[in-house]
Amino acid sequence: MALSREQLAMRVAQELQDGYYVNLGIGIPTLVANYIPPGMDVMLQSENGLLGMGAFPTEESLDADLINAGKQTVTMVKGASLFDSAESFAMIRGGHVDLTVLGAFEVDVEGNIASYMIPGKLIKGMGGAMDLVAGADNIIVTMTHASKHGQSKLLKQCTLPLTGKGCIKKVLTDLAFIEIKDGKFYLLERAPGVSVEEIQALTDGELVISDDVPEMTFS
Amino acid sequence: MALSREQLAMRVAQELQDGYYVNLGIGIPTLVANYIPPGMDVMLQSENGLLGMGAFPTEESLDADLINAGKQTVTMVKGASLFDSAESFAMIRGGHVDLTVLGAFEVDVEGNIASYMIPGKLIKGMGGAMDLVAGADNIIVTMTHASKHGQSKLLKQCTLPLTGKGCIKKVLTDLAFIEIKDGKFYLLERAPGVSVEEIQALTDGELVISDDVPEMTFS
Amino acid sequence: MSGFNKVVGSYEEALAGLTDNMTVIAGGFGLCGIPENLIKEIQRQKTKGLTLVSNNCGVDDFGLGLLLGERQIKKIVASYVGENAEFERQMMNGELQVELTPQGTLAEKMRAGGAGIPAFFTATGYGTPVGEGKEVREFGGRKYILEESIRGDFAIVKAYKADPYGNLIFRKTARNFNPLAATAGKITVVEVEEIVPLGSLDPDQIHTPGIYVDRLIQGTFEKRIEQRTLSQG
Amino acid sequence: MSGFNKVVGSYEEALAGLTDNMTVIAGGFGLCGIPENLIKEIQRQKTKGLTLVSNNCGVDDFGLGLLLGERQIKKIVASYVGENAEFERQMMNGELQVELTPQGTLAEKMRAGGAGIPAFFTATGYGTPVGEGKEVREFGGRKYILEESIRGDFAIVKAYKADPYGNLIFRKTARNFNPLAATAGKITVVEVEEIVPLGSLDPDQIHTPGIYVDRLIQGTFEKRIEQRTLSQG
Repeated sequence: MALSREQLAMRVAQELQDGYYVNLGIGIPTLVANYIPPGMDVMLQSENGLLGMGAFPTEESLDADLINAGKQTVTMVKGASLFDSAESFAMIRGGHVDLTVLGAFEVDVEGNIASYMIPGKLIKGMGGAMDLVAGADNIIVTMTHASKHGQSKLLKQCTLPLTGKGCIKKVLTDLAFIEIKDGKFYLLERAPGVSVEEIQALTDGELVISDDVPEMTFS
Repeated sequence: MALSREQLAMRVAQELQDGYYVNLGIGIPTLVANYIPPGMDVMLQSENGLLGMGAFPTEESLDADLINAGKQTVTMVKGASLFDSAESFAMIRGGHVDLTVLGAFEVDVEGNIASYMIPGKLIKGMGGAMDLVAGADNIIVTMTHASKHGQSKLLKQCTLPLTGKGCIKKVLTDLAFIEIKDGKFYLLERAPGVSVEEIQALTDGELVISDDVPEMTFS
Repeated sequence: MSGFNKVVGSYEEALAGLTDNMTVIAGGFGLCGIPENLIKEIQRQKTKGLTLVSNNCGVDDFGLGLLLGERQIKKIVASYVGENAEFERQMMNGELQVELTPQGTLAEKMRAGGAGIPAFFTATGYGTPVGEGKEVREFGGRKYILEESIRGDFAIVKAYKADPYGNLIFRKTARNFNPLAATAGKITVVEVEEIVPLGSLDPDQIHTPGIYVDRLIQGTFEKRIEQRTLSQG
Repeated sequence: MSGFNKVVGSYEEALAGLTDNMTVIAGGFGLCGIPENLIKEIQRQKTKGLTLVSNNCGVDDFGLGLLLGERQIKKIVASYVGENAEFERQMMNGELQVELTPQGTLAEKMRAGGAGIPAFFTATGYGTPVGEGKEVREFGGRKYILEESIRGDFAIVKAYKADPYGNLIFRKTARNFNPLAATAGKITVVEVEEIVPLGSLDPDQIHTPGIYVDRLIQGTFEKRIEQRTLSQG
């Protein structure tokens, strides 16, 4: 069965390591914060100028001057730091953030990503997404494997304007965990109960399937 | 008579305005701070990361962590700020400093300046001088008009390696105050008791002399 | 009175000299840390044809959205403009030019403008619509595009505290683009919650030295919250 | 123990992995704010063939001058190197390579290295020996040269206070190149006067966020003064 939003977040969380500085995009990536394994410390970077983002505030601790990149009110954890937007993107562009998780419309076998613009629809802007994909070595894209109409989002070549070129190496969809390498998709894991054939049928770009593709596990 | 070091500093100080942020180089420029006209506020920028440099400290206020660009212990005035070297040169390179005063070996009619390196002699380095001359609109060079051997330092073309190209507009020597414009030296003022002919004799580059060149005054 | 005293007497005086068709760089992220009263004063002065450089463009009835409502903005340079119905209408109608710029590139363009760096290379935007028409160069096996800096005729900035010399301190994530905008204005105007006496700010803790600030005014702020999210615990 | 605890137990551990022929970026201006104990540890470890990037090179018996004495430095990138007799001797003999770099360009190269900007244009050095062989380009009628960024295998930094996560605060002009060096090391090692408990630094007042810091150690400092100048009043 396709992964739920929560399961996507849980699977991403398994990629975390103690001491990781992590930037989580809006949507499913944000949920990852709820599944940080116990005993593990992770610091969340919010590109509007905060390292060490905490939970949403209470009514009492609500502060208009403390928001995240999604413009939601937040809090800080112990050891947090605040800085300006140039410093924030110096961290991102300079490769100091250990893991970036963000959504996308499409990815392709060359590691290209399209995530910010659908021609003909209203353009809202790329925000920090282009900086994030260009700056990070370690990126996980989370998205559904195919559109509601069954069209693959894992393509030979992206059809939408790109957010970044050749920068994506890992994609977690509701059906599969995939690595991008040498111009191919490598199927690393399947969602529980999802067959290799189902994944193959919904993958447009070349998919490399090993003899034994394990199911994801959620403890 | 040729100006003394103190008179050079006094004449430069006449160019100050209330509210000026000023960077003073090592040597004679440093003395300018002693002649800031009464009732006028000037803030001194020290390129190692201090805006609002004060006098030398007393034995009690001596602080190894508070030095100027000449590595001398200093103090801060009220309203001072501290910052890193990139911020300091952002101020300088971005043209935010109102006046820069520095010494030189040679200047020429194209506004070129040579101040850091004599081939064959030990090279100590340019420090912040190249940044200062490239960043400031308003620079006053202070130096002796000629060498001890009577060789002019105001040249058709600098002979030493340049610190900056086409960036000097004003030179105060021990003999004259000169503006550089359109590939010529314009004689603005004479040192008291120094004749136009004396200045002409010691000026290698083309010197434009108006009918009446006033003497400098020191009140 | 010291030549370093940057305090002006009114918002009108704070924006004196701002005329039609100028470029204005504004601090703020979403509605957080925006110079809300300076924006209202631009609205009141009815200055037209402005180019606004700001990460976002406010909402319909607050922040830079107010200037859209009065059709005072000719062009906006921003990274994300999604929360504004009037914005969409004017953009779709071609009344408003929009230059979308990645958020980090925008921040760096402001910093570079203030720091006298005319252009820099960045990997951000390479191979995307943002990179079209820009020079591409390889360094260490990676491709980068050349981005030019931004300066404004005016910069409008919101800070938390200032001393009369214009030394500024920002608060929490209301800092964002404000210190960068402050460096990049030919005339930089700052509104603050509190002007404190000279000497009461620790020189080690000043975020923006007063050398960047031309005019300073104390205001009162609504500080509207865009996404009021509370924990359910 | 949290994965963010950067505190190490010894200077030896702080510099573990530093090997011959590496590039080391060092904070400090003159003898002010130099990582004096980290330098002594490099001397003790006898690491050779180092490229040092630092505004100055210490004096004969203190700071980076110590490493010159042991002939551990192959090349130095600096803006001013005038206070050191052994330095002169090695340079004149051709034992030491010296790359003179304008002070502001050096600072910006470190910042750019840490910020993922491979190169930038600056007016500094145009038309001078520094500009030779570098690309010249005109922006807005002015000529600029292209300068590339610097990164180090190690950065060695001196700060005033830190929390265990490596959030740093510097003091007065001992800040100088230290925050820039901190961003530009593949491994950044920081020595501080005091490690304070987590949560005791105001997040608004942190100069260098801990994300740039890999290892942290508390030391005692001589803080030698180069030019002890007192007022005669």
